[in-house]
Amino acid sequence: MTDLTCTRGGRKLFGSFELTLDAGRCAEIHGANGSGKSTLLRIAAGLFADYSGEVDAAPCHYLGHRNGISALLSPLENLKPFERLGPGSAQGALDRVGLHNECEVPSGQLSQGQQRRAGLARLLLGDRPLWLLDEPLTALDSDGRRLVRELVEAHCGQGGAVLCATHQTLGCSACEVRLGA
Amino acid sequence: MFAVQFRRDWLSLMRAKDEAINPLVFLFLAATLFAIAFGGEPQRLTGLAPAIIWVLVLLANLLSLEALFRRDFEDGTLEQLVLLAEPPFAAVLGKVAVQWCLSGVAMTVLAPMVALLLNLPVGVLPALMLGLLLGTPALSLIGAVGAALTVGLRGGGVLLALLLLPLYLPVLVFGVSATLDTMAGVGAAAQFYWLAAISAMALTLAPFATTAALRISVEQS
Amino acid sequence: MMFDDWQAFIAMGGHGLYVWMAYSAAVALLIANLSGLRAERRRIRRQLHDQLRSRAEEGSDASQAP
Amino acid sequence: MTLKEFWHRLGSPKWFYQMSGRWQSILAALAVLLIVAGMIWGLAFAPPDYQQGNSFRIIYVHVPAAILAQSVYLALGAAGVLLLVWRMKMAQLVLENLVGFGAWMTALALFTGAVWGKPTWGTWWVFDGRTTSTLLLLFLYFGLYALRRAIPAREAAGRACALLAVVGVINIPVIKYSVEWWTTLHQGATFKLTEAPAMPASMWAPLLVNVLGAYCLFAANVVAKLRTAILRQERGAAWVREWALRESTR
Amino acid sequence: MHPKRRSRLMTVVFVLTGAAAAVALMLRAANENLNLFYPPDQIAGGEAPVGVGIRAGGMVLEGSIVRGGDSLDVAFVLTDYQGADFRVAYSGILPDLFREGQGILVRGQLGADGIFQAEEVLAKHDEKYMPPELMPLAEHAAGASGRR
Repeated sequence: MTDLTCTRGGRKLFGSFELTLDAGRCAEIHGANGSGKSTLLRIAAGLFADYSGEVDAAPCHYLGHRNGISALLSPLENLKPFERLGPGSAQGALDRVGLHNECEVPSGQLSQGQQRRAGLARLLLGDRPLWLLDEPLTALDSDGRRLVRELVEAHCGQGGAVLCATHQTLGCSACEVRLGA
Repeated sequence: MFAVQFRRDWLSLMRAKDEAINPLVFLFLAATLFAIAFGGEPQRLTGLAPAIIWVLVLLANLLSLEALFRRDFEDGTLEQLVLLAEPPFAAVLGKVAVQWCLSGVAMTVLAPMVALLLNLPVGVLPALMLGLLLGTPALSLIGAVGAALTVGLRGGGVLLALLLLPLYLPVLVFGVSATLDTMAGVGAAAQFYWLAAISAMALTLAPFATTAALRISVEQS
Repeated sequence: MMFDDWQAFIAMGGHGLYVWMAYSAAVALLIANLSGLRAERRRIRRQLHDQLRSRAEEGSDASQAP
Repeated sequence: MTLKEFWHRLGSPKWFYQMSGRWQSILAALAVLLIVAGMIWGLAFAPPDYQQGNSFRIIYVHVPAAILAQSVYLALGAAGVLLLVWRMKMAQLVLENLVGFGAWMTALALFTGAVWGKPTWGTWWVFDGRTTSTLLLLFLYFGLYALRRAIPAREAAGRACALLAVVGVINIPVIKYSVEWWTTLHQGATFKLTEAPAMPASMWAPLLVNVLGAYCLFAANVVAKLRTAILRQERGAAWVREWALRESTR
Repeated sequence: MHPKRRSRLMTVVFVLTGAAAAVALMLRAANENLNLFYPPDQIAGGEAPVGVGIRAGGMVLEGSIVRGGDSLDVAFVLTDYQGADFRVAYSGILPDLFREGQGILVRGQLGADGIFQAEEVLAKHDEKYMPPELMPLAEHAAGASGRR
């Protein structure tokens, strides 16, 4: 993305923002609350269009504040539609994030952290080179945080790129982008 | 995509049955209230019954539309739908189809009972049901546009009614007059054709408008 | 002129009430509309003016710069 | 290429602002002149109707208001298309600022219609085809207004209203047709075996003047609303500051 | 790109099918005579169904109104001034605007004897405006054009 300017609510969030993310790299976006981290990710995902400048993003997975996991459906049912995207089975992805025993339970009965894990499992389905993660560590225990790190490292190792907005560091080798003064 | 979304929403519907049948309960309750309020003179109700039924169906439809996208909006599934769906209108159609099964098909099935409560002659029932079956798709489809626009807004329910009721008017007019004309012994083929035409038009245009509206709503969340 | 005198004009052949009601509503709307536009314009001009002055007080260099 | 350039310019607030100063005063003056002239003409010089007498004179405010009510909605629909497809900034300003004007015009049409209905039909209100569809038009305006108020983000509100306006415009013919067909069943007016004789010139001329005046008012409103909205929107821009400086030194 | 192209094709097919269906249905609806309204020439020509509720219309023929003494019965002839007319029988209160030469809409059934048994009589709103001094002239003009 080059020369990205976005104003929201009459307030300039960031101006002339530039970022190039090569394959195999992970970038962490840091910044104070309200500095535009989430908006930047949403722009990259194509979920927010009120900006000027150029955005050229590869096909991506977006994991926002909200997990995109319907409470009425089990994690497995939630992920089934994403199997169409490419290789990988929903069952395998859920096993990977440690939800092997919970994949048939309606998600509403799972804890916040488990729902977050289900959201992470979606990243493993379909071959999307770019991951956009918005605060992926929220609600996760130390085990979960390690899981995120492993997933990100594995993804980068396979030539994927990760753009991640967070207040904590992921703990893997990542370049740092700062938003807001 | 249509089938995938349909199956998904159908499952959700089955898991939250009690919530889903609320509009049907409303339809029944309101019709009962009318029947009781007119208690002394059921024959006066006969002439009004088609209008009452159709208005109640409209309102019940509004009730169930309000919830059409809300849950998905709140848990972030809607974002994923906007990002994933290919083509997006097929997924929207899948959602609307599930809503229609409830608001259209179920209400059509329920209509005879409501009609008998309201003292509508039995001979008119086929016309009433046919009218509902042909007209309710338009209600669901046009309604989905409004629901997509107002999802996530405070006071969305009243706003939804304000946006949709004027747009519902043609369906109401043709639906009621089809039933009335059948009751009067006049053929009502033209009205049925019109209802079907409006539904076909809504089927062609509304999913695209709904998709656009969903994008707008998702973008501001 | 279709009327013989002012009285007839006001009375409008018995329909005066209705005719004058309609016309006064239209005139009222016209006046309200145009004066509303003017007031809005004046308001924004004052706002801009104030903004400019406060900025000028902050530092005359800033407002001078293009 | 030149057409594209022109298009781009038309969408540029600065260019529009600089061009429109004169248009606005001309249009507003023309509107007042035409409307006042048309009203006096209609009130005092046009002949009364053979059946309705002088209450017929209400036509000179009723019809322009009704025509504007529909024209404004059509304009909103057109602006909606422009905004949704080409993301034209100006279209958003039109959408935001003309809803109120259209709603007031519709209300005026309904009010004068009611006032006219009392002496002619003997009732203030009839659910006749035209009155009903005008009432629905008012509801559509209310819907647009309420939707804009309900959405906090301006850009999103503009696009949502654009979508609603477009949907409304597609729906209006169907609504109008169905309502007119349905209610005239009870009123009786579906068939035209003879063509109604045209109004004599002494009657339609003032009407024409008033309709033209109303359109001028419409245009003046568009221009004026756009100008203030542009100033508000672009208040940070250099040319606005320059303008304000020039104004304040005056 | 293949799935994308396929989905685009699907969209186009979907829209075309839907639009074609809508247009076809509307054309059918237009053919169906929504109002079930029959002008005088169709009734006189025997095109209107007998014994079924229909609507018909025409102008009240001058001098054709026959009122039935004490009762509210009334009979009149509706014509299109072009040679076709039919008789109407009605029992009830006529609208205020009912008069000779007025456009009238009737709802009811056509009897086997060719007499229209009306259940409801509606007067058409008058939509012409005229200064009073022009009245006789206009009436003459209307009569002339009617006889055309």
